[in-house]
Amino acid sequence: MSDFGFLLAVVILIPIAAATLPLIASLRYEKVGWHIAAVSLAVNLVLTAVAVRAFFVDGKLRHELGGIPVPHGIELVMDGLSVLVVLLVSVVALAVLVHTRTAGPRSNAFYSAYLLLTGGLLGVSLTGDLFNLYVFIEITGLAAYALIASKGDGKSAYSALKYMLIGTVGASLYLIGVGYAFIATGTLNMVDLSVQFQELGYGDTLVLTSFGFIIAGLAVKTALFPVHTWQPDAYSAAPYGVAGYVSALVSTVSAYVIGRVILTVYTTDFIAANPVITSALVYFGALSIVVGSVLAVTQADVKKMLAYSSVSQFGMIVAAFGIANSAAVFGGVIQLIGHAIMKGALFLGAGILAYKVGAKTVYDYEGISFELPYASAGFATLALALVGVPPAVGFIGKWYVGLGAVQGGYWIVAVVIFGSTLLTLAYVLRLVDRMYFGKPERGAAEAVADGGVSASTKRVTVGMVALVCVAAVVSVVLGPSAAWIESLLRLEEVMG
Amino acid sequence: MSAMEIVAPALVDVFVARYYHVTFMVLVAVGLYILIDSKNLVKKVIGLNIFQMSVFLFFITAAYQDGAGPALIEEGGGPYANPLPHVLILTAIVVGVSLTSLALALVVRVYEEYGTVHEDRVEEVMADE
Amino acid sequence: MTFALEIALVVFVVVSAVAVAFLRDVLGAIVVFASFTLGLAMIWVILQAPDVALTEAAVGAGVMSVLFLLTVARTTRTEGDEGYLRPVNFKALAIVFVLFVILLATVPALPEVGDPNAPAVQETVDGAQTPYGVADDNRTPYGYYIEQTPIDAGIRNAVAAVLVVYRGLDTFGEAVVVFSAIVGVLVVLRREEAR
Amino acid sequence: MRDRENTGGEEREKKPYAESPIIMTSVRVVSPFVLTYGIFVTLHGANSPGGGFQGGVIMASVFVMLGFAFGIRPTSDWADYRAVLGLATGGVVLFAAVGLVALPLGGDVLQLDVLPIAVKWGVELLEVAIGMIVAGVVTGLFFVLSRGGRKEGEEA
Repeated sequence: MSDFGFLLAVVILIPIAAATLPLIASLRYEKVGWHIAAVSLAVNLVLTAVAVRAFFVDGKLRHELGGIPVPHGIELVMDGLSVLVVLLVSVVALAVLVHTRTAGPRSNAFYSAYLLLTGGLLGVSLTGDLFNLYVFIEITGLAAYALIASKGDGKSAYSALKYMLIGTVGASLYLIGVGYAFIATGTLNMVDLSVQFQELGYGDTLVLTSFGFIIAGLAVKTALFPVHTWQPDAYSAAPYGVAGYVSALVSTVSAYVIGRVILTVYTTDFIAANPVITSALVYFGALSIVVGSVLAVTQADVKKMLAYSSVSQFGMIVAAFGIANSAAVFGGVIQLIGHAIMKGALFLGAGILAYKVGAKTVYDYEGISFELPYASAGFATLALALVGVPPAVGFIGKWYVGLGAVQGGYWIVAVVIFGSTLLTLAYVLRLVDRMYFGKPERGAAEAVADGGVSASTKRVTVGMVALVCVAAVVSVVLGPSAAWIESLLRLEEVMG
Repeated sequence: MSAMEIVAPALVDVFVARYYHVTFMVLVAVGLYILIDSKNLVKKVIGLNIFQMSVFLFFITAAYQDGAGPALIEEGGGPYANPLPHVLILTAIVVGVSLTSLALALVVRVYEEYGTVHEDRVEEVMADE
Repeated sequence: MTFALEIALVVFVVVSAVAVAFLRDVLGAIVVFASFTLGLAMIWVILQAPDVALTEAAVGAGVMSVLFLLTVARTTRTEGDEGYLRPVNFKALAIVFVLFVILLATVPALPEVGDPNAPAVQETVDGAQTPYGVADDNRTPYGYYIEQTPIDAGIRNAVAAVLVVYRGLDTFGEAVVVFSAIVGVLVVLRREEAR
Repeated sequence: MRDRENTGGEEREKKPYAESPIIMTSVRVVSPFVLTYGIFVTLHGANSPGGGFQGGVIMASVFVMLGFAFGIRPTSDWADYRAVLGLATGGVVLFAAVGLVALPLGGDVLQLDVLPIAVKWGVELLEVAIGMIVAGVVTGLFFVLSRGGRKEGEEA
């Protein structure tokens, strides 16, 4: 056990405490929110890196808050399942700032909400207590709704409201599930619950009901089919920077929680003891893969296309956690991280293309690579990585999930993953083909007159383009290093 | 006597003995109904609140035991209601009001942009844009 | 006597909720909702949760009603349709009914109201070992809080002790949620900068 | 786009505020007591029901009463924006600081028995922090929501 456990609490507290500073500063200065966010998130990333290193060296990190022993108090845990998610949140939170520096929004309150969202996401990733998880889910939700609406127009406000209504129902369903778990056991600590559930037996009505409601609530938050409807509207109404941040992290962390709940609270024994529930979960995931891909193919709006593709990707991740063998779980984790990097960067890349030439739909992408070679190269690489072209991370994730599905006897899931890859290829090729082989039919000025965002109000910096290109490189490099990462995570400890 | 006549009263007893749980379920259903049925955005937020608050009943009932007093610890006192669900619900109430305030701010913004808080009309205007 | 009061309150709460569902007038719905909240607060008192009752009355009925009224003042009171009551929406009813039946099916598995043998009100737990090998402590969280509150914190109100001492992170999170609300509202209404 | 179905909101804004001497006087008399009661509830959570959340709301209700008696706009102009903001942010900072100060004192985050004061006072300190946040935020919400979104060209 390492002495660095306290860092887990510190990395949650820093962004939240820092979130007060932009508001205080707004009494004297305008537009200092970005600087405060940058400094505090940079400090946070360093501390996170120390904690992550401690995990790789010594294994699992724990911190009992207030010095109260579990299960009476709340504990924070960093293990093989959460370590990469925590690192991802810290890195992405800092990286997206590069984009919002010039693209905005730039108000101080925006960065307060941004920091609160970061703190909430870290809390969700680290907590080892079911109710504490609910509190952090709600912080995350509140901040995310506000950020989506930060564009300031009616559409973003309405989409955020719809997101909030559905998201709160999801959180409340989760809370009902926690209630059943509490009534059955009298405890809320995840590890203690797993012990008590084992005593009660995995066929107990209350245990089964709690599982059903918790997973249903989290599925709403993750935007699985058929409760995905809020997500495309919310992503497409948000500013590009927010869409990048939210798409990279918010659903990702909810999907991570599904994995956490299945593996730590209910354990693989529960999954094995209830084949009907398990296969229902897996097939729901598979259905999401199909529907998400099909809807993505039919979209002309690039933001919506990317959003529906997330529905499909998260279907795969949830199916992987439902299969719950070691290959599938590792595939799920890799896909969580890979999807976050790729999808976040794709939104930011789409933002650059929209700022520069007003490209918003597939048709606007004709010949765009000739005007914006670097951003287009990054965007195209990320898109192909998303399809799962080897050796990119998208391929590795799908490979492991498919392998796990076959090992677990879910042949259909493997087939569905292959089929959806073809569909993904179809819509990505449609884009890439236009970008590189299409003729630019109209100039930038025309696009602006068409209602695009004018280049003069939204400047594109070298940093913004570089960010997309770096993400593209990372998404390619992560793939071949998967075996090495697997050895670092020690997921077998999480799976018991 | 048929099996039905034996089982039915027993089953009624099962539900009567859990009247708060049944109430929670009815209120969850009503809250969700308001949320789905209402076209007025303010009423949707009210429905959301009823939905959330009914969950509180589930927790507070779980904390109670016969003859219990509130969790104010006395020498030799007891039994007490479990303070843990009370704390959880205190938190949940505050979460609920925070969500409500943000939801209402969003409703105000929607009204300022579209001049209506009627769901269908907002979507009509949005489709025209 | 108490039981009769309880039943009256339960009926009152359910009727209020149903009334909200069918009232067209938003202002009326808000007023009925406030009474719904007060009904719940009285149920909390009966269920020996005075802290929750006080909060529900102050936050639920008080703050929430003021915020709703302000919103109606800034927007509009009518739904824009004719009539006093809304018609029954059978599609919504069907969806809700499914959820209701699922929930109702779990009722026999739940402990009775006030059951002293319910797991949630046991002071100790036998058999199951506690996590991380705390071997000599077989107390449940409930038993721990009841016993330790006067010793650890030197106070009587176990709710306050759990709130601050034992589950401080929840409470911090709760405070942050409140703070997020004002940040969110400032972002949404674009009133971020100082006057 | 602005096909308002009801212009009542606009009209109500323009209508001069109806002042009632009875309400104004009673609010003037009652509000100090309500404020005191709010502080009392905040500080008496340790041994009886109550605490920061309830007390904070009661303190904020003073501003709500003043708003209804003297008009929301004059009240929000009178109340110092910095004080309201300071209460909310100060509470969060105080809570986080109490949580973190345990670390250099050799405890875990949010541990109260390592502080140089009795745990009881640590509890009270955090209740006060909560009371500050709730009072500040609820007051702020009341003022901000009553003004609605910022119009083009309007001062923030």
